[in-house]
This record gives sequence, structure tokens and C-alpha cells, in this order.
Amino acid sequence: MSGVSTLLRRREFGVVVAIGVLIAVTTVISPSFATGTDGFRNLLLTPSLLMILAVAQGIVIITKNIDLSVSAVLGLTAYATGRMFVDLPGLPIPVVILLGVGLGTLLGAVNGTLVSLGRVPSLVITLGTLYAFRGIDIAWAGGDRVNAGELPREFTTMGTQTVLGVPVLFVVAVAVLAVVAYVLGQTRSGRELYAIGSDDAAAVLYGLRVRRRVFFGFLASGTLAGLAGVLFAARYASVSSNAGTGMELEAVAAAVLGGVAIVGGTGTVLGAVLGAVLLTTISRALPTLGIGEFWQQAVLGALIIGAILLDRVIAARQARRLRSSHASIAVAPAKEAVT
Amino acid sequence: MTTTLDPVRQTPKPRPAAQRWRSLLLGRDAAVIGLVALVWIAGSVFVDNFGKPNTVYFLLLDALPILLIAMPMTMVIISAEIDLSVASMLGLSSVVVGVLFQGGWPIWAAVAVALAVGLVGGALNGFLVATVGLPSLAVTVATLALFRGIAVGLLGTKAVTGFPDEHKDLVSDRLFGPGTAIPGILLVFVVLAIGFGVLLHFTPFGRATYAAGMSARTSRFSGVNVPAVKFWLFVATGFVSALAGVYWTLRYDSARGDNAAGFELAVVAAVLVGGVSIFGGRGAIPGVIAGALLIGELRAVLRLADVSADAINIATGVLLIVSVIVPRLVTGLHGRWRRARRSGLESTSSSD
Amino acid sequence: MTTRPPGDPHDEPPLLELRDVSKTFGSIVALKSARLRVERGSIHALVGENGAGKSTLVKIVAGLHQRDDGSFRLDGEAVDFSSTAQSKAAGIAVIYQEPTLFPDLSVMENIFMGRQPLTRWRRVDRAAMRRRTRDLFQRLGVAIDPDRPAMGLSIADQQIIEIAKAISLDARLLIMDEPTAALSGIEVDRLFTIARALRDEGRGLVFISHRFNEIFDLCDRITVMRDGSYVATHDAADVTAAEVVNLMVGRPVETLYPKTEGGDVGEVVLRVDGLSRRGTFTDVSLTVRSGEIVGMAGLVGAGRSEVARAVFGVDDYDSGAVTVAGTPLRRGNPRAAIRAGLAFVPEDRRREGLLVEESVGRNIALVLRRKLANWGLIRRRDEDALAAGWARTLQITARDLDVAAGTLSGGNQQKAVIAKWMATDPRVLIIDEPTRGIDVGTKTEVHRLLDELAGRGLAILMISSDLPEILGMSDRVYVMSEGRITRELARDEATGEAVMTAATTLEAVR
Amino acid sequence: AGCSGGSGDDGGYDIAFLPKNLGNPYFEASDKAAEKAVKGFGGSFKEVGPSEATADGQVTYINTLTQQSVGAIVLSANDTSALCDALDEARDAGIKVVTFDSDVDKECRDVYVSASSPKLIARNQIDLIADQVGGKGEIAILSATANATNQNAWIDEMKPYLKSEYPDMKLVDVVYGDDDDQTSYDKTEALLSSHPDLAGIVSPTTVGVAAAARYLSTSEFKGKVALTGLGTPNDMREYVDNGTVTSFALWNPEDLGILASYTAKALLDEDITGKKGDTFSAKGLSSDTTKFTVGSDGVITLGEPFVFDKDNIDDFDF
Ligand SMILES: Nc1ncnc2c1ncn2[C@@H]1O[C@H](COP(=O)(O)OP(=O)(O)OP(=O)(O)O)[C@@H](O)[C@H]1O
Ligand SMILES: Nc1ncnc2c1ncn2[C@@H]1O[C@H](COP(=O)(O)OP(=O)(O)OP(=O)(O)O)[C@@H](O)[C@H]1O
Ligand SMILES: [Mg+2]
Ligand SMILES: [Mg+2]
Repeated sequence: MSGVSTLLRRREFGVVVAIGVLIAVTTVISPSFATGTDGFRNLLLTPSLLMILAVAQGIVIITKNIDLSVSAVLGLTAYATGRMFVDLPGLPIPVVILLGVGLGTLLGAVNGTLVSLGRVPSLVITLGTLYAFRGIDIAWAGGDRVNAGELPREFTTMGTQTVLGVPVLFVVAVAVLAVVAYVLGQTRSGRELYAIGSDDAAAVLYGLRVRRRVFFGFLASGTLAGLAGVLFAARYASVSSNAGTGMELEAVAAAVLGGVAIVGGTGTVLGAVLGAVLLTTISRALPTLGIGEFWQQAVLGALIIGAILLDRVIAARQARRLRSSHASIAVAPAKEAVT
Repeated sequence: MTTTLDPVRQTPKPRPAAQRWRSLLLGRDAAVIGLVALVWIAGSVFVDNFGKPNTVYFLLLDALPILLIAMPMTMVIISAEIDLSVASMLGLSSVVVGVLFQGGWPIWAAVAVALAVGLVGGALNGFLVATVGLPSLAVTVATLALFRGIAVGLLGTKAVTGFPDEHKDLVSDRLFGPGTAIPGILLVFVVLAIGFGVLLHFTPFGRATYAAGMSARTSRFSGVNVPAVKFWLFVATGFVSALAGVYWTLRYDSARGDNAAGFELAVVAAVLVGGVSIFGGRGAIPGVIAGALLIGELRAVLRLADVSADAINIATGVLLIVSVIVPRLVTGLHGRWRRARRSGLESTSSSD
Repeated sequence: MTTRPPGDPHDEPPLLELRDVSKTFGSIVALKSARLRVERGSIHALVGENGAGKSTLVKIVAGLHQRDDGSFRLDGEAVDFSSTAQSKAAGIAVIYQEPTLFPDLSVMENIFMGRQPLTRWRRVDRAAMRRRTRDLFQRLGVAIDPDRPAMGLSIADQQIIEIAKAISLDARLLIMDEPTAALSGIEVDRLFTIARALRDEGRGLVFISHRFNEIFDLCDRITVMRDGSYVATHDAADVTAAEVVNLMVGRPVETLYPKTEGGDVGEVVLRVDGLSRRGTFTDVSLTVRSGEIVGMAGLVGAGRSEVARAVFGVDDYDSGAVTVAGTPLRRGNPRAAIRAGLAFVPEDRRREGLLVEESVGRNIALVLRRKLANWGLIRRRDEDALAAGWARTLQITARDLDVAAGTLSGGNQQKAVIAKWMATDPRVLIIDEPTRGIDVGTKTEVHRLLDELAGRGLAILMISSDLPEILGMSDRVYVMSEGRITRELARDEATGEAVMTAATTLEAVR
Repeated sequence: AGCSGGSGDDGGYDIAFLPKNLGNPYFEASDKAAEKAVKGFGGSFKEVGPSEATADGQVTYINTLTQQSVGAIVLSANDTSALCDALDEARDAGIKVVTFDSDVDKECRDVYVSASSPKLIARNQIDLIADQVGGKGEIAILSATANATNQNAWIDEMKPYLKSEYPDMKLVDVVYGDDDDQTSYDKTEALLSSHPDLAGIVSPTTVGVAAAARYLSTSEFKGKVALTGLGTPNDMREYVDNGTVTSFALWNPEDLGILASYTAKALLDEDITGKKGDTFSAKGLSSDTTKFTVGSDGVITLGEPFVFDKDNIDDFDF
């Protein structure tokens, strides 16, 4: 199989095409959509946070788990970041960023511990921590809001700044993607995540450290959600207790849209990220395409259904192909079996 | 070594009824029911105004949508699927009632159409999950967006209000006259609970639901029509969600696209607290009713104690986590304790 | 390399020594006092009836379960594994009874998961992995594409990958729990060649099987277990199969194939006409009469199970027709088949035959749930009575009917599956591998049962890879090869040679 | 028990504030001032509310307050009629009901404390934006939720005023940021990309105007697209300083909270009943006014919106 045809066959390719078509059509209708300086910047900037959450969700879903608490982790770290700037004015920005991300890691560790040590389904645990983390966030923030004026200028400009026309946030998201994609695709521990998602009972028999890996999956997810939280504070420069509400399902939707199977073991974080880009681009493009803003969610829903139907068709085709190539066991000429 | 532990070479009998009762009384359901009572007592003792007829009345009204949707949701989860689109269907049904009512339709006709929409939406979920065979988590996340999107699309963020009093009274009237605790609308739930309880625990369809949840493959090999079972469960869930949407509309006199947004997680939480396994194949209706009541009760107690909404959320989350972790710990400790006891016995006997 | 005489323990400690190991699962005693001693450079057979505790013992050695009591020494040193990773690190490779593959991953990753070759940058070296996988397959004499996903592999292929995996570990102790259960003769021969080579390199092997010819063919020593306890260890040369069976069962077994000759054979009940499914089987026609046991023989992968599944309706087919007692069956509809009087005991008990988490009682009542209902409602009492009746008839061994079916031993699980189908009072029974992985004692019981059912007028289609079983039990034999029926043999024509010739016909032509 | 209206331990005035939602800085400010006022006249104060601005969330809290038999409920309504049944029940139990900021149907409450009149606000907003865009071009409105009573009333007043006074200006779009910071921010962005020729944005909601200002200040539209609305000085200070916004308006939310508290007190004291012409007094407002009169339909008006700009913004801190 040639490189090109492998590329064309990749599930991710379809998403890229969809994004491309969408941007092209929208830009024809309203040129500023992708060509104006702001248009281009927003094209990349708007999806950045969701891209990071999609990577987080992708890691966890590949291990056949799910992390519904990402949005609450994002909210809590975003608020904590803002609070640190207000309450500890002496702290250098990088330290605050690290502490914010670290808080995400900590919350991820809570999820990971409950899921892997308690051996309890992650849907249940992270649904619980979604409530709990969000509750803590609201209890802490109350009606308070950290405003743009209270955050250091250098920090908030980071949220919207561009380097050579590319927003910093987008660069961060792509860097996260590159690192995680490398780890998942090319290292032993990454491949073990796929194995665990594919069949966790087999992974135990195999001697893989399932609990530890799952724990680290959640740790990574928490860390990335924490990073997204810090960046949220930078981008919106204003944080209240409801930051990121509802993004957990968007992150799941992005992963699914990008071909990460909810049943674990397949898909890539690249796909999840592309899913995130497609999802945000759609909701930005719809008004321009003349679809009322209120209908966006409906279109989104229909689209996800389309994506999972497509996955099903692809999977069925592949299964047929595997079956017809089944003659594998055709007994090879009896070679000298042992050398 | 005790002989009772030996594998017995004799024909097995059904477990005696007494033993079955014992395991039922020591079971998960009983624990949740006990907890409901415990919170009740604690609330009555420590919280002013708790335990009055009005508290019960409002508690039941508030818990009703969860109680309603939890019934079919229990069966869906036992069949090893999940439906996250229930709250969106609730919102959609509410909007349908509102839009048609606003358009001059008689309310009963609007309600009928809303319930039909529930059936259709449920059938869409059911078709995609059962017939096409897509994972329900993904499908219902999609229809969550779809139903909610249609609801919001139809009505924007406007609201339709001003439903006629005689219809609103249907949901708010008290069964035994003014000042008493039980809302008449609870009868709808009682009927539904009995219906789903019997369906799940005493009918071939219920057996098929458990079987489908434990192993779809074995079920198919045993002549269980797994897709049909799941399809109808999703249809039922859509229908009951729409019913809850009608209730919501009349109770709050407000048809809005964002009614009950995020509510699906509360329903799932209630079902899981009620002892249903997210992996399917395990769980029962009484436990789920207790689970939903427990959450509703806890919220009422905390609210009356002037604890803010955030703490209530934390409590719900912790309750959910505790409800799955504690049984694990208990079985784990129980096993360890038994092993310890056994090896203790052995060492004494061997020292003899 | 010579085989070390089974000897003086003071001389050098054995490779593996387990003493008085016990293990319970809840109230189920899996092991009471098991013992096993494996020397370097020997192949050790572990035999025992279903539920004797062989697999449990293996899992304790693998670190998957932890023993409750007893001692466990490796090279004379006391060890305690808390995970399979530790046993692997200690040089123990295990092929489990159940294949354990990752369906979404490629075949080669399945083999090397967790220990993939790395490049300098700690990157997984796919090229090296592919190369080593090809080498392994070459040694095993198979040609499986290393890059294809494990999804969709037949059980036999899966088993071969398990074997490749275990061999690639280069372990000093290789434990194989029924590795041959899904393999055909040629593959078994290859496996044995490799096993002997490993022994000659000085490694220790443990081999679990219910097939005596394999055990005596391969193994040096035999340890017999019964009811979770050690019974005896013998040199394979010193005992006969009959003696081993006596030790296993604790009582003499009269005959393995209690076939009633010359029973009444009635009219055709099951008729299959020109059934085809693209890529799986072609133009399969057969008949089964009431009171008749029809055997279906063939090599693994011949497509027998697929035909059976298509006939019963759990799989679809492209063309052809199935009729039961004259009424044509709708295709792809198991419920219609059951209504017409078909019963089907599938080959994969745990995944297709039983709800392993459900009670034995409800498993038995599952198919009949609608008939049990009165006015749409099922009464617990009726369900219990039905289950208890059939449990008694089939002599199922279990603490009570409320225990989960998955906790029964293999043979009892099989009886539970048969019970659930007998409860439907069928006219035709299709039974796929009736005694796969079942011990001798239970095997005879199952055979007697089949004979009795045929005697009562049931039409039985019996698929089996166990040639003696086919020859011993069948009134008539169909032989399949590569998806086609190549031969139909009457009982007196059916010899081992005739069946094997027919089973390999098409291959020979090619 | 408690039908006599708030016989709490603290000497009589048991007043509960129920904002649209918790975590809204506008209500934080007004409720904090209200707390001080209530404590000041010896009452007991509490603030409860839903975390999302929905009517059903408020109903639950009204029910709870009814069970607790508080003396008075002071609320800003998320819906005009949806709360009526619950409020009726509360009033049947002897509880006084004051709405402020956002009203319900007049039959369901005793009095409404209005920040300003819709007419005054609509004119003020349109005048401000017209001034900034030079009286012509496309403008759009970034509102809160689509059924926020007050917002809709203002928008309804704006349209005819715009037509009659500024015929060269055109209202091209009304979008809803749901009083959510992130949504408002994203809606601003969407607005600008779908209307490239937009000259100005009016956002008569504190959350919306702050979010829109933040968006504009970092975009290419800064200084090109005008923005005004109703905002708090603390939120907007930065954008006034950097030139994104020239002027905006608001009344003092603290005054509103204080006035609502005194209104509740007056009801509990039975100084007023909601009849037109009833008078009462309030202390501690930032303006000099102390005497207030109930207008028709039981409406009490605080006053005209106040315009903030570069010159005066630093005099305020809320
Ligand atoms: N995880 C488990 N939980 C409960 N009981 C178990 C478990 N594993 C095994 N058992 C029980 O332990 C006993 C021994 O089972 P084991 O699988 O070791 O037998 P075996 O000798 O391997 O049988 P077979 O020949 O059928 O494979 C059986 O009664 C079985 O039901
Ligand atoms: N998992 C599978 N997925 C797709 N096709 C399969 C699968 N397993 C088997 N097949 C197809 O069915 C044919 C027969 O498979 P199988 O090995 O089950 O045959 P069998 O005669 O039933 O052997 P046995 O019952 O002894 O295992 C294969 O040649 C292959 O084409
Ligand atoms: Mg075994
Ligand atoms: Mg087979």
C-alpha cells in the first residue's frame, strides 16, 4: 500500500477534508472569515482550548475510560490561576502557570486513584468528580469574578497574542498534540494504553500494569485540563465559577467526531484534535452560512451521528477485508520448524 | 476444614427462600433504602422545617422528573447501554408543548404531540443503537446535542409561559387536600414504577433485559431479540423523558429550550446510586427509587439548612463516588476478613 | 541434552515446586492441597477432570491469583508473585486456556506488547518487530500477516499467536493450558516439535490437555489432580491411559462411547439445501433424521461451526434453504429456529452458551422464559422448579442453583447449556464440540446423554474435532473441507482414515 | 407557624435575597449592599439562589424560602410568569414579595423596585452609541438571554426611538450572550465576522459589555467599532483607559440593593402595601434621595442611568 493511499484511507483525512470544505465555503460567502487578520487568528484561536481538552479526552477514551470531569478541572484551575494573581501578586507568571497546571495534575490524580485503585467504572467516578470539582469551584469563587484588570497584562496578552500570525494558544495546543501523539503512537507505554483499551482483561493476563497506566492516563488528562484552565484564564482574561461549563461533552464529541471509538483501543489524538477544530469551526461558520445561531447545536448533533455512522461503515468494510484475507492459516509448506 | 466449603457432589437446589431474603436484606438496595431513612431522621432532628408536609410535598415535586426518567433509564443501563439524551428530550418536549400552545393548540393536543416526539426521538436512539449497532454513549451524546439544538432552535432562548391554571393545577394539586404532603401527580410515578418494576423483575422482557446486559452474544444464541429489547427500552426512555418535559413545563409554567440542561447526569447519578451497574446486567427498581429519593432528600435537607447550591453539588458527587467505592471496599474487606479467619482456624487446628 | 532423572531433591532444587497450595474463591474451593514439581528439561503433563483446579494452579504460578496457603518455590527459592509482570520477569511464560488478544492491535504488537524492540530514541521499532514476528511464524510454519489486526482471527489462529507470544518470551518455564484444544493435527505436530526442542534446551514445560494421545505422545511425567488436590505423579512410561483415568476420576470408567447400536431412525427432521455464504462455506446440503446422531468432521477452519450458526440463524447466509420437519426457516432468525424446534449448543460455552454472571437457574430458564410466563408474568417458583428438574436430570454439580454459572467447572457449564436447551423440548439438537475441554468422566456422561436423547427420537447434529468421538458416536458422518461437504460416510464406512482423507481432499487437490 | 411575617430571632425583618443566579457580580454588589442595609436596621439577611439563571432553579428556592417562612423575598426574576405560582404560594403563607432589577407579572408580587424606566434606559443607550458612530451606520445589540424581561423591554423601546431620531442608523442584529462571559465573548466575535460593516455594538448588560470590550480591545476592530452599554466601572475601567470604549452607563447596583431592602422593610412594617402613592424612606444611598413613592402598578423607580467616561470613571469603585 503506497503512502498516499494509506493517508487517504486514514480516518483523520476525512475530517481534514470536512474542515477544509467548510472553511472554503464560508470564506467564499464571507471573505473575512478566514482571510482578515482577525478571521485567520480566530480560526486557529477559537478551537485551541477544546483541542487540548480533546487530547485529554482522547488519551482516556483510548484506554476505554472516559473523563467527564475535564470541564470542572478546567474551571477550577482557571479560577485558581486568577486567584493566585490576585492574592499572591509577587508570584512570577511562569510559577503561577506551573501551579495551575499542577492543580490539574492533582485533580487528575484524584480521578486516577479512584478509578484505578477503586476499580470503579470511570463514567461513574468522573461524573461524581464533575459535580464535586464544580461544586468546590462555585463554593470557592462564590459570586466572585477575577477580572481582566486584576490579571497581569503579560499574562492576558499571551491569550490572544500571535507569533507570525499564529496565536500562541494554538502553538501550545499543537505542541501538546505532538508530544501526546508521539507518546501514544511510538512508545511502549503509549501502545500499552491502546492494549488496555482494546481488552483490559487480556492486558492483566499479559502482565501490563493496567492500574498504573490508567492512573497515568487520568493524570495526563487532568494535567492537560489544568493547562487548558490556565490558558482559559489568559484568553478570556476573566474567570468566574462557571468557566468551561458543559465542555466535557464537547470534548467527548470532538474525540468521537475525530474517530476515537468510545469503546476504546482505536483512534488517535490527532483525530480528536481535528474533531475539536471541526466542531468549533462549524459553530463559527453556521451564522455566516445563514443558519441561525440557535440551530448550531442541532447541526452539531446531526454531524456527530454522521461521524459515528461513517466509522461504522469503515469498520464494516475493514472487517470484510479481514475476513476475505482469512486464509492466513493456510498451512505453509512444512518448513524445518525448529532451527 | 469445614465441610460446607467443599464442592458438593449432589444435585443443586434453588437457594432456600430464607437465604434469598437474607441476601436481599443485606444487599445494596437495602443499604440505600436505609440511608434514605437515616437522612430523613437526621434531617428531622437537625434541620428546622424539615419533615413538615410542605417539605415532603416540594421534595416529591422536585424529585419527580428524576424518579420518572430513572425508571426506563434503569432498564437501559441494565441492558448495558446508556441514554444521555434524556434531559435534551425533556427540553424538546417542553418546547413542543410551548410552541404549539402558543400557536393556539389545545393543551392536550400539544401534550400528545410532545409525547409523540418523545417516542420518535427514543426510536431514533433505539434505531442507531440497537439496529445499526452504534455505541449508545456516542449516539446519545450526539442526540443530546441534536434534541437540545432543535429545542433551542425552535424557541431561541425565549420562553412560553402562561399555561392555563387548570392544567398547572394537575401537577401541583395535593392528593389529600390542601396542606397535605402528597402531590397527586405522584400517582403517575407510582403507576410507572409499578409498571417498570413488574416489567423488569417479573416478565420475560425483564429477563431478556438482564440477559442482554450480561452478554448480548449469549442472548442472541439463546433466542433473545437483543436489538428489539434495546430498541423498545430507548423508545420508553424517550417517551418518559417527554412526559417529564410536560410535567416540567406545567410545574414551572415555563417552556424553554434550556429546561433541565445538564439534568441527564443527575438521572444517571440517581440510577447508579441506586445500585445499578454501569456495565449492565445488575440492578433493581426499588434500589433506584431509593437512590433518586436519597439525592432529592439530601438536596432538600441541605437547601433548608441554607447550604448553597455548590455544596449540594459536592454532596451529590461524593454520594455517587461513595456509592460505588464502598461496596467494593466492603466486599474486599469481607474477603480479607474471611481469609484471615480461616487461616486462623487452620493454624489452631494444625497445632492440635 | 539428556532428560534429568526425576530424582534426588537434595541434588539440585527443581525448577518449580508447589506444595500444599490452596485457594478459594468466596465459598468455592478451587484448590485444597495441590502439588506440582517440574524439573528442568522435562515436559510435565497436568491432568484432571474439569474443575480439578489445573487452570487455577497455573494462574497462581503466573501471579494472576495469589494462593491462600502452601509453598511456592522457583529454583528452590520461595517466591510470591503479585502480578503476571513479576512471573514474566522471573522467566515464566503462560498460555492461558482462554486466548487473550487485543483485537484492535496488530498481530505483531500483540506478540510484543510491553516489550517491543526499541530504537535509540526509545521509540517502538516496528520494522524489527515485524521481522521477529515473521521469524516466529516461520518457526511455527504459519503465514499470518504481522500487520493485520487480531480482530477477526479464528480461534485456531488466535491460539497460534498465543503460542508465538509464549515462545518469543524465551522463558525457562513454559506453561500451556490446553493449547491444542482449537488446533488441528498438523499444527499440533508443529507445536510439539517446538516443545521438544525447548525441553532439549533444558527448559521446563507444563502441558495441560484432556487428550490422552497427546499427553502420552509429548510428556515425560504426569501429575494427576482431583477436586483441587494432588493425587499422584508418574513417569509417562510407567502408566497407561486407563490408569491415569482411574486416578483422575477416582473410579473406573467403563466405556467412553456408550453408543446404542441400531436405534430407531425416523424421517428427516432437519434438511439443509445448498447453503452458501461467500468466503465461508459453499453449497452445503445435509439431512438429519429423528433418532439419529450425525457427526460433522473436518479440520479446524473447515467452516463447520459457521454452517451450524447459519442453520440456527445467528449468522446470515447468502443462498440456500433450511427446513425443519418440512417448514422452511426464516434466515438469520434464531427465534424462528427455536420455535421450529431447533436447539444449539455453541462451541464457545462462556461467551455464547451461558450468562456467566447469571445464576445457574436463570440460565437454564432463559430460553424458555416466555413459556414460563403466566399472563405475561414469571413466577420465581416455576422458574426454580424447571431449573431444578433439569439440573437433576443432567446431574449438574453446584452448591445451589443461585450460584453464578461462570463459577462452575467447564463440564458442569456444558451440562448447564445442554439443560437449557433440553428444557425447550427440541426436535433437533445441533451441538458444536460437545466435549471440548471436558474431562473424561464428564465426557462419558455427555455421550451417554446424547445417545439417550437420540434414543428418544431427537435428531442430533454433532460437530467435533475429536475423531474418536465422531467415529464412536455417529450414525452417519459428513466431512467438511474448506467450506464444502466433501464426503458423507455411513457408520460402517467411517474409519479414521476415510474421514481424514475427506477432510484434506481439497487441500490435496490444490 | 410564621404567618405574621418574619418574626425571626433578629428582631423582626427576615429578608431573603434571590438573585437571578449566584456568581453574577452585579448581584454580588447589590446583595452585599443590601446585606449591610438589612443588618443596619436590625434584620436578618440571607442570599440564596440557583447557579444557573433559570426560572425553574428559582422556583425551587422560592419553595424552600416558603417552607422556611421568611419575612420577605427580594428577587430578580428570570421569567415574568413562570415564578408566579411559587410566589403566590409564598404570599399565601404571608411572605412579602419584592422584585428588583427584573420584574414578574404585577399580580404576583407586592412591589417592583426598578433601576430606571425602560424609556430612560433605551434613550440613554441609543444616544450614547449614536454619539460615538456619528449618527449613522450599522449597529447591533448584544443582549443577555432572549427572555430577560428588562432587556426585551429596553430593546422594544430602542427600536422606535432609533427610527424616529436616527434614521441613518440601522439595527442589523440582536444576539444573546446569555449573561455568560464566554458566550458573550464568542458572540461578539461571531457578530463581527458576520457583519463586516458593523459600526457599533450596544450591550445593555454588564457581563456582555465587559466581554465585548475585552474582545474588541485585542482585535483589529479596536477603535473602529464603537461599543457602549450598561457596565460597571471596575469591569470597564481598563477599556475606557485604552480607548476601546468612550462611554457607558449604569445605575448604582448597590443603591438598587439598598432600596430593595428598605422596600421590603416598609412592606413588613406595613408602611406601604404596593398601592400607588404610598411613600417610605431609605437611607444610605449614594444619591441624596431618601423619600420614595410607589408609582402605578406598584413600581418604585431608583432614577436615571448615570453615564461614565474617561473623566469621571475613577471616582467610582464597584
Ligand atoms: N475466578 C473464579 N471464581 C470462582 N470460582 C472459580 C474461579 N476460577 C475457578 N473457579 C472454580 O475453581 C474450580 C477449579 O477451576 P479450574 O478452572 O482451575 O479447573 P480446571 O481443572 O482448569 O478445569 P478445566 O479442565 O475445565 O479447565 C472450579 O470449581 C471453578 O468453578
Ligand atoms: N472470527 C472470525 N471472523 C471472520 N471469519 C471467521 C472467523 N472465524 C472463522 N471465520 C471463517 O470461518 C471459517 C471457518 O472457521 P472455524 O475455524 O470456526 O471453522 P470450524 O470448522 O468451525 O472449526 P472449529 O469449530 O473446529 O474451530 C474460516 O475459514 C473463516 O473464513
Ligand atoms: Mg482449565
Ligand atoms: Mg468450530
